[in-house]
Amino acid sequence: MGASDRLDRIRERASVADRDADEPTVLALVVTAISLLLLSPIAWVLIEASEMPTDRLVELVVSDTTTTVTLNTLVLVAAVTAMSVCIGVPLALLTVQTDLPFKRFWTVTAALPLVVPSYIGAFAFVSAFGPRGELADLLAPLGIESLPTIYGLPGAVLVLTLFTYPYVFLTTRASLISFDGTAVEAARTLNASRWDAFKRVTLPQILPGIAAGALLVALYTLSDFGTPAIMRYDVFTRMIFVEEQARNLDAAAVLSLLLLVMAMAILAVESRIGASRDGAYVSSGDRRAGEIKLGYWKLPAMGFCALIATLCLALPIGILGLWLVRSTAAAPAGFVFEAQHVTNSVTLAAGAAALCVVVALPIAYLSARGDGRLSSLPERVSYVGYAVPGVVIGLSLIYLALRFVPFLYQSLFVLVFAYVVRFLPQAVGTTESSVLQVDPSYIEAARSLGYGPITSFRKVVLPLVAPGIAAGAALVFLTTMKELPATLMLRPIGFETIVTYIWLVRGAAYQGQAAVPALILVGVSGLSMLIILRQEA
Amino acid sequence: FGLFSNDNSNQVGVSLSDFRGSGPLVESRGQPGGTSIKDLPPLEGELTVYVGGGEGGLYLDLLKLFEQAYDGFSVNQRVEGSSSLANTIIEENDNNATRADVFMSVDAGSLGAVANAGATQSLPSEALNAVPGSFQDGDGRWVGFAGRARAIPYNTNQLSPSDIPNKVSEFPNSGVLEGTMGWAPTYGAFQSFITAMRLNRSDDAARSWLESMQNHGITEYGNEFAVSNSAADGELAAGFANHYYSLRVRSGRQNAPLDLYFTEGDAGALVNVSGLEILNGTQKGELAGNFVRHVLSSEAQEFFATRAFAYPMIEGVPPVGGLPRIDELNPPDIDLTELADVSGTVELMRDAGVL
Amino acid sequence: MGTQKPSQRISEFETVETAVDDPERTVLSIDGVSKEYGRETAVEELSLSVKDGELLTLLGPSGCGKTTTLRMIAGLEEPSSGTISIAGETVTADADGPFRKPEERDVGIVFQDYALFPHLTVGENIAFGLDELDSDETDARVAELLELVDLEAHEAKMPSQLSGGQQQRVALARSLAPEPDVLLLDEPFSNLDVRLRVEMREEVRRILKRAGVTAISVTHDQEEALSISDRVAIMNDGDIAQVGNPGEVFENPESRFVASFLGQASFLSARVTDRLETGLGSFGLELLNGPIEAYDGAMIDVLVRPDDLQAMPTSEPKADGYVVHRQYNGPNFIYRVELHSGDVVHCMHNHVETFEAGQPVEVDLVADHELAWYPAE
Amino acid sequence: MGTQKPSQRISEFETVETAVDDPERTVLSIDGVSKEYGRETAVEELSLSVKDGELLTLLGPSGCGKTTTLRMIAGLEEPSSGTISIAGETVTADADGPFRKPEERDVGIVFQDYALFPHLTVGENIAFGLDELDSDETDARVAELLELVDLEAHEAKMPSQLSGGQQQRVALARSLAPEPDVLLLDEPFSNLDVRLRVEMREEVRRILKRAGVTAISVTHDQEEALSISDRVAIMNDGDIAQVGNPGEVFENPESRFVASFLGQASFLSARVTDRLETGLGSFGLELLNGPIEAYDGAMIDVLVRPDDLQAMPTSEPKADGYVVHRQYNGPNFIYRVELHSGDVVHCMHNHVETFEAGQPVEVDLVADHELAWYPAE
Ligand SMILES: Nc1ncnc2c1ncn2[C@@H]1O[C@H](COP(=O)(O)OP(=O)(O)OP(=O)(O)O)[C@@H](O)[C@H]1O
Ligand SMILES: Nc1ncnc2c1ncn2[C@@H]1O[C@H](COP(=O)(O)OP(=O)(O)OP(=O)(O)O)[C@@H](O)[C@H]1O
Ligand SMILES: [Mg+2]
Ligand SMILES: [Mg+2]
Repeated sequence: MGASDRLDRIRERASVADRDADEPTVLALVVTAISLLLLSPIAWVLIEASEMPTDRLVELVVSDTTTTVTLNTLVLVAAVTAMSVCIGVPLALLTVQTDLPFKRFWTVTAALPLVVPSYIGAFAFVSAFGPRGELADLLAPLGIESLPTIYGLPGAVLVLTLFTYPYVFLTTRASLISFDGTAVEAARTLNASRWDAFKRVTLPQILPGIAAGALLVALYTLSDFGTPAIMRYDVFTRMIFVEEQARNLDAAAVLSLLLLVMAMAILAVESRIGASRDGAYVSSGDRRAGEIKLGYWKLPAMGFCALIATLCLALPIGILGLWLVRSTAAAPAGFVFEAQHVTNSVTLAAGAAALCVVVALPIAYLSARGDGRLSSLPERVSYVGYAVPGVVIGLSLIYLALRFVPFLYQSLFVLVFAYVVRFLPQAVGTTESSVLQVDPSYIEAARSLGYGPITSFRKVVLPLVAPGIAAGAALVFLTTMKELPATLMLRPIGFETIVTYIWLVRGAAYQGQAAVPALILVGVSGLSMLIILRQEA
Repeated sequence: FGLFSNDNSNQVGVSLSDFRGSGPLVESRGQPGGTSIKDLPPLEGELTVYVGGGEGGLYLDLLKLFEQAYDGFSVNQRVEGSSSLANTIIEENDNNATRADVFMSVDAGSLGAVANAGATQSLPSEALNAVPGSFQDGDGRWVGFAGRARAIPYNTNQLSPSDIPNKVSEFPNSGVLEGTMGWAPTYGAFQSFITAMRLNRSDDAARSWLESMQNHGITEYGNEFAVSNSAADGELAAGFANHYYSLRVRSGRQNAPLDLYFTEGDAGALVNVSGLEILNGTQKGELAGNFVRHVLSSEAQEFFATRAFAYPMIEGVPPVGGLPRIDELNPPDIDLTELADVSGTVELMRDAGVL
Repeated sequence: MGTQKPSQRISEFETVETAVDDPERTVLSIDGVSKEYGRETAVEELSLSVKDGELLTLLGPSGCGKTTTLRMIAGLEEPSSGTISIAGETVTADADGPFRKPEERDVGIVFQDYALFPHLTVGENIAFGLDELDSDETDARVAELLELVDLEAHEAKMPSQLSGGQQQRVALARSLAPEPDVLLLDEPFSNLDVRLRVEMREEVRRILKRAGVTAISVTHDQEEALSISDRVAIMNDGDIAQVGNPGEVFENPESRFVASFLGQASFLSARVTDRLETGLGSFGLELLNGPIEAYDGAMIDVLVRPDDLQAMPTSEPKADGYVVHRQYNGPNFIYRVELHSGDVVHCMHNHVETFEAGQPVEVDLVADHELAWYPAE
Repeated sequence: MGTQKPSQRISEFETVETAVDDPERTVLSIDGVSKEYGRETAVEELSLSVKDGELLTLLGPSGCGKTTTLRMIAGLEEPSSGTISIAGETVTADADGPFRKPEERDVGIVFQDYALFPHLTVGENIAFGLDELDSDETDARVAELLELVDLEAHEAKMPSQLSGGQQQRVALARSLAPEPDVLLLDEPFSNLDVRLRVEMREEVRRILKRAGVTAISVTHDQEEALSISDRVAIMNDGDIAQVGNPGEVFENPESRFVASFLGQASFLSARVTDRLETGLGSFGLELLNGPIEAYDGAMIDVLVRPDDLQAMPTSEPKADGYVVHRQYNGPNFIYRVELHSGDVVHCMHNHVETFEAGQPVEVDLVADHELAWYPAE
């Protein structure tokens, strides 16, 4: 049976299977409660924004800066998203559908850039390609005086693309892996060439997968502050940051709302592409399409993979290595990097990953198995937090925690909650697609064998979606490891992590001291990336 | 250090050399004057300090030294951006949930904001008395412990001091500075500089200065260390930055062609301070007061001078070599607490298209 | 097989009587059940009852509601109206109690696509429903079932390592393990090749009979329905068109629909006078089953199947019609003959005699049983 | 149908001759082709040739390599060794040219699981291969094909909105649209119910013949193979066991395997002397086909099918064996009889006579054709 056909049947049957009177209500209630919690940070934004006098509000919203920066932001988001697709999709195709030599290796190198925090990537790029950077130093004796500047839009796009395209790579890869290859074969027997078949058959069906990755890239770009700041490109998050610095919280809130509007627009665009989720993103086909023989293209293809790996992995790691070697001054006593920092980071990230998984499961389940738009609303809602800059989440949670749960203020609970708000969609996405691949007749079979819905779910569905859950957990884990602004604002007193340490020493211009923790960060996150890739195999 | 070994002093586990930095800029400094920590009551108990400002990380060293000095003293600290922390403190104060005893910030604006929100307690008079009036709050709600002068770092290969006008207002008219300068407008200290310009002159003057600087051609950086570094690299001929960034660049690269120029009597010569305040909700007012006095001790001041290259706040501790003494500088006549009005500045800067 | 004693084999005919307490007891009764999906009615006012130990087959065209019916019995769908009782107890919502969920019914189901749990071994799949037994008992029961379905060697394999036929047997064993009152089989043999299909269906019948399980099996293979069922129910458009034992249904289909669904049915139009006037000549009325008197003078259609007719090559003037199509199916040919009267009939012939298309033929009615008939439409 | 003239219908028999230029021309030839997957050999040294306009059916047990063979013809798999030529041109890699990709061969394929494009409507699916036509021509051709497969009303639907049978017809129309030289059908009717299956297969045959398309169809339904094919190839274990026209293969299966795969075959063991001594008595050697002389004195197995034997109820002393099983299949019963000699045979009987199990019977050989036989194993 064809992939989409199967999927349709699954949806249709599942909506019926879950239709027992009480369970969906319970599930829907739980999910509604979770969604409200997830949206709670927005409450602060609204309260704060409403405190702004109308005249100032109007002035702010229509100011030239707002317009320019909005435009800048949209240009950046569009460019990064487009470039990520241009890099992520070919890499996914190469590593899934061709006879590229050392495929496993290239798969790993293509996915790994995700573990490099983009601000570290940006520093590395500036050190390497900036005026008076390492590259300029290397080239100076050759008489090359100036390099094209990497600051501004091109640099920001380049750096953000290189460190976020793996989202597209991973989701596209997943679509391709579960894509029913017979359709391509059918197309080819109908005289479509490989390229034709790709364009007319594969592409429309993996589009939702590409869109899902592009969505993550777009929202990440929208909410990122560090990279554009380092690359000296003026975007919305910088405006928010400036207002926050100036303690104009009302203005920061208004700007955050504008940012949210952009995020909603992006979500809406993605929904339209993903709406016909008949695609292979969520279904598993019967036969893999035959391998594409690269022939003469093998070398250029490997060159492409190697180039990306060099820029995204070798370069930042090399620069970190240089910092390490060059750091002469011994660290002052206040800057001792301790094993505790690593333990703290890992514990936090693991906690966030675990909680995200628990929270993602009901949302993903409802979205995958529910019928109608309403049941996938919580899934959409989960993306909102992802699009909000960490600073805003931090401010908001300080405000909310102090007022409503003072005993939790400055506790790890609030911090982990912030991570859930920010990174949940990553877990929801992977969980949802693995739930969609579980045939609902398994539940029916279990129930006809005498088990209640919950037991059936635990005994049958859970073990089958476990790999998807693990992948989601790993994604959350590695993004939490990298998260800075909310961590800085919400961590308990005296609680330092790898990234807060890096922030501290960078702030004091002890660049060399940042190298070791940054390398550890990349290493630990790299391990979690291997989990993601292993579950695909 | 015989000076510190008189009998009635308390026993302290650290010596002056632990506080003092090293390197060429610090060589051949004499004994600092002022009150030694040995003459202060010992610090005893646990203190929670919010440390605001990225390079405030440096201050952690000082806290460590105090902990080493007294067995019974320990510090819980939280380092974060100073505005961010000010927001947090105000929020905590509004909810009667103050977590910290002392706020130590690199920027008087943040101190002022917290003070204006009514979140502070009064400081011990010994502390206030040790510091010149212009470097503390008029109402004694905060006190400076290290000065940070605005300065013009310039590349000595490209410019000589005589090329640079002695008023920032003249910069847009200077041919040699055209298209060769850099600034970091998102950085708090720069915004304080603009605030000072507004206070010293007027909003309109500040706005038109910003606009004409842009027309003159200026490169934007993320922070002022980068500005100073670029001036040393020759990427810029000159820039706007706090003075100590240049010293830090030079301490790393001894032969860097970088020097500092100070304008006169205008915002360009603003001396902002890092300061301290005791927070409203603290149960440990006495310990906090004593702590403030420790920060103003001769050892601690020596620390700021030699490690952070800041201007010490007490008489008897000179700044590191090469810097003009603080009384040789000619700062504008403004109340530093008023620097808290950053929001007006930000709006103005946005208006001028800088932000 | 060749080595078993006849006496042993006879028991295959008798198991219904031996394995159940009271073969007359109604185990499953469905009363006026309907199921609507939105505006579409999948099952409409369906009533059916199945006796203890009986094997009933549901036969019907695609989309007629067979699967929906099974799913309602299993509790996987709730009927829009009507009552279902299993072992004397009402399982649909009524005054005495709420809708009984699948896990609260003693009903096993073998899904069309097996639905084996892909993460469990064959043995674990079979043991899945045995939560009330201790582990020794479970092992024993699993071993017993593995033997029953002849998969002893495959206990430790994963479902994906089995062929389709083997998977189907595992699904059967899994659903039999908890000894359900009623077993439902949804097209259990559709994915097997002929040889395996014939073997498996006999095997399943034997297993069911030995276990005394009441079963409803869905199929769209007429031969399968006729050969293994105790009774056959023909469904059409959400309702049961006819139910009865295989011979009854095949020989006396109550409607044209049922007739056309079983065997390669043709209809011979005839006028009733005191005899029956057809395109093949005139016959005595005793040829027909049931009372025909009321139709005196009317047109009726007489059901004739290929084996009821015989075609003989002849020359034009004596011919009843022409051969228009020839279908070879191994033991014989089936010729489609267009009669001069306009009727098209099928005649079966042993394969030694072959006619070419266009051959004029004389067709004889050679039925040795009464023929069913329907008023002309 | 009933209204067509005989003359028109006759053409169904003749289309092979009328629609192709030279029915003797070999369109597809497969020569010593093997396909290995890792260490497993799916197809081994297979040779086969198919003539222009011919409809050949591949019949064989699950996993014997049928799908693999079709895929190699379509160019979806590259053979490990051997040569395939289509329309006189070698399409496997050789001195004259490289391996020809699927899109470079004029081969259409209807996949076992249809492989319709889920994102395209029925009409768009059918039009997929028509990229050389302008839009009017495309529309016209699509309309024509929709009519052919009787789906005019469904042009705008998505595949997921169609029933299984409808999907299959769309797949067929899609592959016919670009008028391929060779059409491959992988179990094209497996998901249809009997009535629809019979209708569809005749329809497809008619379509293929009218278009003069050479076709290879895979099935595991023996009746389908025998009734629609020009020739049947029985595959076993990666190789072709026998190929020939349906009657030839059915009546003279060259091996026990082929025999047991077609019809409900039983084997009667016999000793060859100057006569043939069997559990049913002694017969003249002329009963057998092929020269038997070399086997004088040896044991052979004679192939008997249900319609070759007739069982008569009798009393113990005269009986040849006992009835051990009865299978009803509508027109008749098939009895399984265990002979005293130990052989188990199947006898077909018209359903008016029924025996009970355990009934002693006398079995007569009533075959009207020579019987195939095999040396005893
Ligand atoms: N969940 C559903 N929603 C809407 N219509 C449905 C649903 N399930 C079944 N139907 C419709 O109900 C009718 C009966 O479906 P059912 O699956 O019972 O048929 P079936 O007899 O099992 O057919 P088949 O032989 O093809 O399996 C069909 O018309 C089908 O389209
Ligand atoms: N890609 C593959 N990798 C390994 N083995 C394969 C592959 N494809 C097929 N086989 C094996 O080759 C053999 C022939 O497979 P094929 O699909 O041709 O069988 P088939 O005759 O079409 O069977 P069915 O009737 O079940 O469709 C099988 O044993 C199968 O397991
Ligand atoms: Mg069904
Ligand atoms: Mg196959």
